[in-house]
Parts: sequence; C-alpha cells; structure tokens
Amino acid sequence: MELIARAAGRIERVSVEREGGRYRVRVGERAYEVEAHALGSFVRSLLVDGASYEVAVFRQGASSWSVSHRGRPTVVEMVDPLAHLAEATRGEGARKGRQVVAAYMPGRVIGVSVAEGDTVEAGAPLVVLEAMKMQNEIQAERAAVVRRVHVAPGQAVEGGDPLVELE
Amino acid sequence: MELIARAAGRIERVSVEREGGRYRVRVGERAYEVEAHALGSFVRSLLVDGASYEVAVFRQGASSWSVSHRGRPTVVEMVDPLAHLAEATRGEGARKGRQVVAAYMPGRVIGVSVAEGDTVEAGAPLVVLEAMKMQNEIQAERAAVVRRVHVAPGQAVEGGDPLVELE
Amino acid sequence: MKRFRKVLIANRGEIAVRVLRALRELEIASAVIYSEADRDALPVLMADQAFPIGPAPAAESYLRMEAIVDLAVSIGADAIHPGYGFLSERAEFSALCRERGVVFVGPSPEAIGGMGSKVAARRRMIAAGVPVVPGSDGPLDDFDAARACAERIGFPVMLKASAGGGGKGMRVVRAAAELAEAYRLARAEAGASFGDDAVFLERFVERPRHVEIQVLGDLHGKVVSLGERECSLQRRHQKVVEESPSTVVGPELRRRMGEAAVAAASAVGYSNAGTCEFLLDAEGRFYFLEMNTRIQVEHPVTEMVTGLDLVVAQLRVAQGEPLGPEFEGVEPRGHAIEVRLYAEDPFRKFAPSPGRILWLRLPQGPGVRCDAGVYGGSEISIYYDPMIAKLIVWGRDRVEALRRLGRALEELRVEGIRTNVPLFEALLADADFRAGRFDIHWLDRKLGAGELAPVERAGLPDLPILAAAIAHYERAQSVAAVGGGAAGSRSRWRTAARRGGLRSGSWS
Amino acid sequence: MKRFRKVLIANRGEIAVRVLRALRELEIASAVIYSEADRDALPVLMADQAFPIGPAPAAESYLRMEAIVDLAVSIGADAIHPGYGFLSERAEFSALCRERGVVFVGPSPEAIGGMGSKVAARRRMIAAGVPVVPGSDGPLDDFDAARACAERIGFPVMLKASAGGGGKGMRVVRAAAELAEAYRLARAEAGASFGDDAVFLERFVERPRHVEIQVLGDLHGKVVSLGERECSLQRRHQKVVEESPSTVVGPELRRRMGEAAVAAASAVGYSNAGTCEFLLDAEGRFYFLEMNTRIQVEHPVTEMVTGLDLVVAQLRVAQGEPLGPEFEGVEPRGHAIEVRLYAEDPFRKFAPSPGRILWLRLPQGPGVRCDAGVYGGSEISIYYDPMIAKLIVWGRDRVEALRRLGRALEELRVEGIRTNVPLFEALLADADFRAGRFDIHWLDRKLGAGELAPVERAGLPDLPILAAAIAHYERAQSVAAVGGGAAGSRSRWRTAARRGGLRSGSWS
Repeated sequence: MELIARAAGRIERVSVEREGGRYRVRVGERAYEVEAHALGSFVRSLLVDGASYEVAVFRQGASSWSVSHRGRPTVVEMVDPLAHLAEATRGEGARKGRQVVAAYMPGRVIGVSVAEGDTVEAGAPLVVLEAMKMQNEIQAERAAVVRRVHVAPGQAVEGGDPLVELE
Repeated sequence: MELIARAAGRIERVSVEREGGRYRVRVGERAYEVEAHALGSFVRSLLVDGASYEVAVFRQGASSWSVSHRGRPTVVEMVDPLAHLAEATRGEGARKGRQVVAAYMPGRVIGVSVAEGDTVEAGAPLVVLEAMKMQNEIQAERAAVVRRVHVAPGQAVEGGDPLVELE
Repeated sequence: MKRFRKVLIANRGEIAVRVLRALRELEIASAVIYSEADRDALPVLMADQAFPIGPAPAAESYLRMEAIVDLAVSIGADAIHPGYGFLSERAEFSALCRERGVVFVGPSPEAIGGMGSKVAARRRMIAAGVPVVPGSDGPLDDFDAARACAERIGFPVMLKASAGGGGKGMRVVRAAAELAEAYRLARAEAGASFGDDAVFLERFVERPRHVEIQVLGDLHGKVVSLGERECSLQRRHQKVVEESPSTVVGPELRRRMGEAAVAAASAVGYSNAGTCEFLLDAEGRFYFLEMNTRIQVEHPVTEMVTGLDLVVAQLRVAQGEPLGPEFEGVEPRGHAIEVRLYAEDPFRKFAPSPGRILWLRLPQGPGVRCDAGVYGGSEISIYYDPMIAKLIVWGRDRVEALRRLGRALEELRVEGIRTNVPLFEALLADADFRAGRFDIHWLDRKLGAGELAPVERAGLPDLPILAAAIAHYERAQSVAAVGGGAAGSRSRWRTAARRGGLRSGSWS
Repeated sequence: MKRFRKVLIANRGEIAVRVLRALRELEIASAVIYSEADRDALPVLMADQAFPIGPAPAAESYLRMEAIVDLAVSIGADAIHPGYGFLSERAEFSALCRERGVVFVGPSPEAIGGMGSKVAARRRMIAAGVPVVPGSDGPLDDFDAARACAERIGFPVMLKASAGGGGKGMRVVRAAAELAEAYRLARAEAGASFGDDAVFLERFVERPRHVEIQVLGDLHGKVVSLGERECSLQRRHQKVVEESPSTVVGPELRRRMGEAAVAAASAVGYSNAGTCEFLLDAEGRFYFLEMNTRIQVEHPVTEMVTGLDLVVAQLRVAQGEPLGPEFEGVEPRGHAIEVRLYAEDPFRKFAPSPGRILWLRLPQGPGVRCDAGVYGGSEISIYYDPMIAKLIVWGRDRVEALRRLGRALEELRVEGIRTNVPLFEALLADADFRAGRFDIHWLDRKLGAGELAPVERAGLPDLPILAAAIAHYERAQSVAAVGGGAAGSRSRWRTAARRGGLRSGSWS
C-alpha cells in the first residue's frame, strides 16, 4: 500500500507491506521492520528493529490519526498519493493555509474576539473558552484571515467542536 | 420480568423492574433497590440500598452467569419460571443429578480413571490433567454414575471443555 | 474514648480514597458521598457504602453542609472526615457536626475560626511569640509613622495598599532616601485604584521559600511537630512539587520552626492535623504566614520520611486517643518528593484536559507511591480540580528520590487525556531544580521566560508515521474485508472524512 | 570501573520489570528477551529494546544460553542480569558470559559452583566455621558408629537413607534405647527402597523455622549482611509469605547469623547478591542449609526495612563499585511482609488458573508496594510460574504491616482468573499466624487438617443473584431491541444454551 503521510510539517512517501505478522514500512528513504501487536482497542506495542514503543492510536477522521507516545500526541494524515497530488496541484499554499480551530476541551464560549473577514496576527486572541472554572484564550497559531466563526458567546461546546476557520 | 434463580443449591423466585436507571429486584421475599453502572464490558458497580459492590459478570450460556465479587465466582442460572416448572415436573432429582465435569484450565489429559457406566463415590478420581507443569486430579464432587467420557489420555483440552458427564 | 464504627467521607477523588485506606486499616466501616458526576468514581467503588448528594456543581453537592450531616446521622456514622478543600476549613461545618453529635475529624470550630481571619491570627501569633513578617500592623497615620516603622524593621520594606490585593498597589523600597517619594506614590496609587489611600508597611522578604510545618494535636492538649515540607515550586500560587526535608532546613532550623508551629497551634487550642506555613528568607529567618486547618494534599511526603500514617493519626486523635511516643522527636529519614499529576496541557498554557482515561498504568516498584483517584476508564470531569494522582517517591537522599521520580514518570502511562508530565520532565532536566535552588517565584519566572522547554526525547522521529501507517493499513484491510463493494466503503469513508475534517484542529 | 551503557535481562515477568526499574534509575539502556508466549508481556512494553528468543517452552527460549549471550554481544550489551530461576544459578552460564566478555550480574562461576554441590558446600562451611546440622557426614559403617555419632550430637536424631530423598527412608530417634532397633529398620527400609542400605545420621531439628540472611559482596572482597528474612510459611517447600525482621530474631541472633552468612559467602569468594538459608530451632540454634546464589523473589522485604535498593546494588557492584558505608551495620526499621499472588485456586488444591486478566486494580497507598509482572489485559500463560505479582507491605511494626496487608488485599481487584488471595485472607484470620507462631511445616499441617478455611465475608448473600438478574434483564432487553423477531432471537438463545451447557462445570 502506497501512501503519503503528512505530519507536523513533514510530507513523506510511505509504503506498507505485511509479511506474516510483521510489517515492512518505508518512510521516504528509510525502511523499517515493525512488529505491531494490539493491546487494547487502540493501544499497540510496536517493536521497530528491536526498539519497543507503546503507542495509542486514535482515529480522528477518514485519513487522520492521532498517535500518542507516552502521552504526547502527533496528528498524522495518511492520504492516497493521487489525492495528495490533486491537492498539491490546486496549490500547496492554499492547502497549508486552511485551518479549523477546534475546542480542545468541552466548555462554554465566554468571548469571541474576531469576526469573519478579520486579519489576525500570530498570537491574536480568537475565542475565550471557560472550562473547569478557568478561562482559556485560544489564539491564532499564525497570521491568517478569519473565514468563518462557528460560535457565539454563551454557547456550550464539546471537545473537538469547530470554533473558527482561518486561512 | 419474572425469573427463577438457581445458585449454589438455592432456588429463588426473582422479579426485576427498571425504574429510571434504577432496578427494583425482588429475591424471594426480599426487595432491593439497586443502581447498576457498567464500568467496562463486564464489570458493574452495584449500589444496593447504599452498599457498594464491584462485580464482574460473565455470561456462561443462555441463562447461566458467573458473578464474581472480589475474585470469588458464583454461578447463577436465571431461567423462565415455566421452563423451571417443566424441568421440576420431569423430576427434581434427575435435573440436580446431571453434571458435565469440564476442564477448568487448558492443559493435557494425562490419565482417565473411569469408564462409561462406572459408579463413583464422592472424591473418586475422574481425570488427571497436566497444566503449568503440575498434575491435577479432578474428582467427583458426589457419588454418581459415569454417563460419558469425552477425553482420552494425551488429549489437549481448552478451559471449559467437557471431560466427563456424571448423573 | 469512643471507637468509631463508621465514618462518612465528605469528599471525592484521591483524598477520599486516601481516607478509605485509613478506615480499612482501622477496621472502621466507610461511607462516601458522590455527586452525579462522580457515580463511577474510584471512591464509590472502594467504599463500603456510597450515597448520592446532588448534582455535579460543588455548591449543590459536596458543599451541602446540612444534607451531609443529615446523611451522617441517618446512616449511623460516628464521624465525618472532610478531606481537604470543600468543607474542610469551614468553622460552621465543624460546629454543625458537633451540634448534631457527629465527630468532625479536624480541629474545633474555635481553632478553625482562630486561624481563619488573617488579621486576628497575626495578632494572636505575635502574642504567642511566633515570628511574623515585621510591619506596621495597620494603616500608617502619616509619613513620620512610615519612616519610624521602616527604621524599626529595616530595609528593604514594602508599602501595600490596605484595601489592595493581588499585587496591586505594592511598592518595594530599598533605602531610606527613597521612602518619602514611594510613600507619596503608593498613597496616590492606592487612592486611585481602591478609593482608599491608606497604606501599611512591612519587611520585604526577597526570594522567599515556602516551608511549612506539619503539626498534630490530640484532644488532651498535646501538639507535636512532624517536620517541614518545602513547597516553593508553585505556579500562580498553586503548589506543583513538594518535598521533605527542605534542602535549606537543617536540624536546628527544623527544631526552631517546629517550636514556632507548635506555639502557633497551641495558641488557638488546636487539635488534629494542621500545617503552619512560613516564608523562609535566604538568611534562614522565617515568618508565619497562615495555618491550614486540615490535612494537606502534600501530607504523603511527611509520611514517607517519618513512617507515620497521618490520616490514621487524624482518626485516632479524633476518637480521643492521646498521641503516642512515636510522634515525639520525629526526624526525617531519607528524602521524599511529591508531584501533582493533573489533566492539563503544559504546552497549551496549562489548559485543563478533561475526558476519559482510556489507558492507564500507574508506576510501582521500590520507593514509589501513587495516590490516585482514578482507574483506567474513569472520567476527569470539568467540574472539579483536574487532579489524576499524586506521585510520591522516596530515596535515601534527594538524588535517589529524583532518579526514582524520573523512572516513575517514564513508567506512567495515561492515554485519552493530556497530563502535566512534560512539566516535571522539564524540571528534572533543570540544573537549579536538581540543586534545590529555587524560591516561590522561581517557577513562574522560568515559565514566563520560556526557560522550561519540553525535553526532546532521543526517540524515533518516524514513530508516529509508522504507527499511523500500520493503523491505516489495518483499517483498510478490515474495511475491504467487511465492507463488500468498493462504492459502499468509499461513501462511508467520505462521511467519516467530513466528520473528521470538522473535528480536526491542526493545520492540514 | 566500567559504567554499563546497556544491560540485557535474561528473564521474564515481575523480576524482569524489577530489573528494568533499576536500570532506568541508573540511566542504563535496557533490553529484554521474550518467548513467543510473552510477546505482549509487561517487560516487553517497558524495556527500551525487546528481542524474540524462541518458542514458549523455557528450554527453547529462556534457557538458551548460547543464543542469549550471542544476542547480548550483537546488541552491544555490557552485561546480562539473569533475575531468579532460569539461568540465574548456572555456573556454566556465568562462565560463558565471562568468556564472551559480557558481565554476568551475579557471582563468579567458581562461587556458584562452590555452593552448587550440597556435599562439597557442607564440607566447606564446616571448614569456615559456619554451623551446619551436626551429623555423621557420610554413611555409617556399623551400629557402633551410629551410637557414637548419636551420642556426640545428642538426641533426637534422624536416620536417613544415603540414596534417599523426599522424606522416604527417614526415621526419627528420640532416645538412645530406641537407636538399635531404628538402625536395623532404617537399613532394611533403605535396602528395600533404594537397593542400597547405607544410612547416615544427623540431628533432628524439631519444628524448625526457615530464616535466611541477605548478603551482598563487591568485587573487592567485601561481603556484608543486610539482615534476615523469615520464610517459614511454605506450602510443599514453596515459600508463600516472607517477612523481615523475623519475630524470633533479635539483634544479637541477627548479628551472629549475619556473621555466619558472611563467613559462608566469603569461603567461596562470593560477590553480588546472595542468600544464606538457615534452619533455626526453638532454642535459637541455627544451621546453614544452602546458599542461593542469585537475587531472591523475596528481596523486597529487605529493601522495605533497610531502604536499600538491592537490584541497583547488584548492578553497581557488577560494574566494579565498592560497597559504600550505607551497607554497613544495617538494622531493620519497621516490619515488611510479602505475599506471592499466584493465579491458582486455593479451593481447588491450588490448581493453576491460567487465562487473561480482564480487570485489574493493584493496591496502592501508604506502605504498599506491588511488584507486578502483568497489566489489565495480559495473559497468565500455562508455560511458566503463574505469579501475578508480589504484594509487599511495610508498617512501623508487624501489627501495622498486617493491617496494611489486609487493606491491600481488600483493595486488589483481579477478574478473569482465580487467585490465591483467599489463602492470605485465611492466614490473616489465624491467631498463630498473627502471633508469628509457625515453623516450616505449619502451613502444610494447617492445610492438611482443613484448618485454614476460607473467610466468610459478612456480605450480601443475594448479591450474585441480584447481579445475574440485572445482567439477564439487560441482555433480554438488548436482544429484544436488536434481534427483531422472537423466533430468530429464540434460536440464537438455543445455540448459546448448547454452548453454555457444554462449558459449564457446575451441578445444574
């Protein structure tokens, strides 16, 4: 199986083959021999060329996976090479620029600092969320234009609910 | 729901009603108010009139349940009152007397001490099972007649596999 | 002396579990209360009895004094253990228990009240000879009074607005020549900020450490000190790491602080467990801050170095037992460190990370104690303090304790929520922390300056891609196997993709 | 001195986890081997590296000396820790490691060999002045030799067949007048049973206790004693409960036994951790039995009362570090008790209960240490020792330790397999056990006489029926909701009933 992996700014060609319980995985130029055992519904023990890793893998969408190793999650998108190519043709820049800012915990929206069409700088406040009696300001990770605002002050949100879309 | 419970020599009429998340359960003359929450696939927290019990409930068959409280299991059969009545009519003694002696762990049969038709006393050896490098003699729990022998020496068995049927 | 047969725990989480353990060891029956959010929490599973007390918000459950005492009476509980937080330091709750004939496992309402008001407590401490931060003890009449007071207590001093709080209207003065101008400005600022220009003056303690003394009193007038805890590592006034002994307290200072703490507690007729908090300056001078009239979150570090069981002791003295010889002349053995494991994300400004714990393995082994309020499958709710567990380690010395802390943190597995473990990893890598060089502002300074970066592990950078690739492959195989036609499977994937897209918060 | 960078653990289960913890604390990289049955076991998850070593049977995996040393060399491990059991006491394995330039974390092959043969070890011990059970030191020539020997060592004595074993051909003689007849009968019995009528004679130790001394030696000739462990509670020669200190050993006896153990170890040039086992009689006389040239299962009780980390110490002395001052004049502080939690059913003649652990909550809190080799979801396989975990408790005294043991056992949750917890509950309810009145035959006597009955809990007799009724009701509801037609659901039920009937082993 040939795939493109996109994770933390990296884009890599990936191939996966199964050989009698073991996987041969190629990431870019690097080849790995991996033995993967499921320990529960989403925790896997991976032995990669002898090294032992206990990882939790949560599915986040059709092609998006959150991989947590010792409590530190990384989001990895695994996409079909053709789909990736199509997206890339449409413009690498545009793809990179789109972002849905989501609530990372359940809570209540206390304030919304932006409106659709606003231009924001990195670090600019977007939404103030209250959860567990603490207020948390959610900021823009980079300079962008606000494309959509999904929430209004007073609204209750679940973890993962979209708050604002930036581009 | 009206049921008959058979457990450890007891036979009790049982009724179960659900009332908004709580259960009203009657066992013989005793009435209980029970709140039951599932904690995992088979562990439940039961609050019975305030007292807290953490029990593991494993299904063993259509109407047979193994209920383990702090590691001590009890087998409870829950049957339809009519079915129970039918069985009782066929003869209480006969029903009580049938028993399938099963392997309680995976292992290998080292020896079979009885043949079909044998009459055995309580404590008589039936089968010797080897598991974990130890040999364990499985004995008759009461005087009975051997109706069937399911295994032969050298045979590997899984936990739960029938070994001998007594009556 | 009355032996308790049943005790009601008016608390939740790890401290409820802690009290349950003590009750079990004393063979006393236990009952807990639970709010709607805590039905499946660990204390409910572990207690002999558990009773609902109301909806999730604390005001409607854990803070319902009358309902809790009514419950205690109705189930025949001899006593109520309040834990920490919630009702533990409410004099009226202690009084209500007494009124209804239920023993409150803690000090009398009079002792709680005597320490409750800061101004009154300060006066009482001065009378009892307990050192407090020297100051004007009230608003200054005029500049002459300010000058006289400053000269008496010595520079640097601090001017504070009487009506102020939270750092506003505070002004440090390092020399006599600066005092007049500072006094003028402080009054003006106080007037402008609080509508009241009264100011007072006290000695400015530079880079103080927070060192507290555990005390324990019985109902027969005896109070003992059980040594100190160092709690200087604080983030926004919240303790993050606690240890015992303090690296800057020796036997002589320990003795003097212990005597001061015993004097403080005795001055209000204190019984049961309590803690006297002190500021300790770089010259070894210490000043009484306040007394916490309850068992503290960090009590296990004292237990680890003394071998005493403080919650068992609380219950015993509440039963009327006199303090035994094991509580006399207690000296610390080895070194203990506690870290508070929270469901919060140190990379996102310590935002709480509520949710379900989907995979949990607590550290074990030599020198490690983990007081958890959760189990694998339990939920960290948004209603309370997001504490997962307290991890306490013991070593023959601080170096061994730190090694064990590192080992235990590596061993811990929590998936499903984020935790503040990376903060502790960063601390363990910090030379000042390892050397015990810090004060109560140190952690906020470090975090503010971005000097506690997450520790980069020498791992396998491709690991997330490998794991995701295998998961993706397996899912594709199983979808192909189960899903039948390609069209059907594709449309399911598309639906999932839409949902996934909405929920993703990362640049994609 | 060479610092290890990587160590291979040639073991499995809880001791592999124990060694992993020590390696982490020393910041040494870790590798484990695993058999096919142990792919998902806890050590594999916790280690830095894990390598397959063969199929499940130990002879094809954990006992493959050459393959293990080859692996150590190929992965660049500086040393191999053998744990206990498997290769830990094989002189040839220690020799093979040395030959291949890999440090064996344990004694030299010479020291292992010196203690390996019981006869040679006994002679060596006598030469070193270590007390052994007095006896004829070989076959008796004739009755006169028997009488002379019996008079020298004093009655009661025991006659044993030289070729015997396992209690056969043993005969106790309590007075000189009975000796002639007993000698005649013993020879006849020996001849009939073993085809060799040679017998020897030694003092009969009545109701002896098993008390062992932990020793530790460095590579510079220094050997220290770290106090005793009482291991008299044995079932068929298997230790069940261990504690430290022994209730019958005081400081003076501890010193003398410690000196004997150090002399024994020194006589074979012993280094690393080891244990000298002694029989202790009611008069306080002790006799060397044998030396276990490895870390023992029960080492944590010594760790709990001394504050030392024995596995870290093993690694340090193996690196060449000399024993530091913390190992001198060690005296126990408080009391520690270990119980071995096994997957076995004490109600069914201790039959092993292999299977998957479906729900697991290990005890925690003050004074409790649980060294587990498993996690919730792991499998107790049929191939190895069915140990789940070791539960070790500490208290200021034995009474407190026993209370904690009871509390910890109540807190433990293991579902999916059966455990021997009921045995420990029965022990805790036994007056002799609580008073420390036992010897090495006590437990077998008690079990044989049916005097350790399961403790009946004052619970709710209807609980199993309530739980089953609710489960049955819920299932009926969900079947009705999902199953559609009654006929379909009924036929499914019938199939399940057939399967259920076959698997049920209870009277029905």
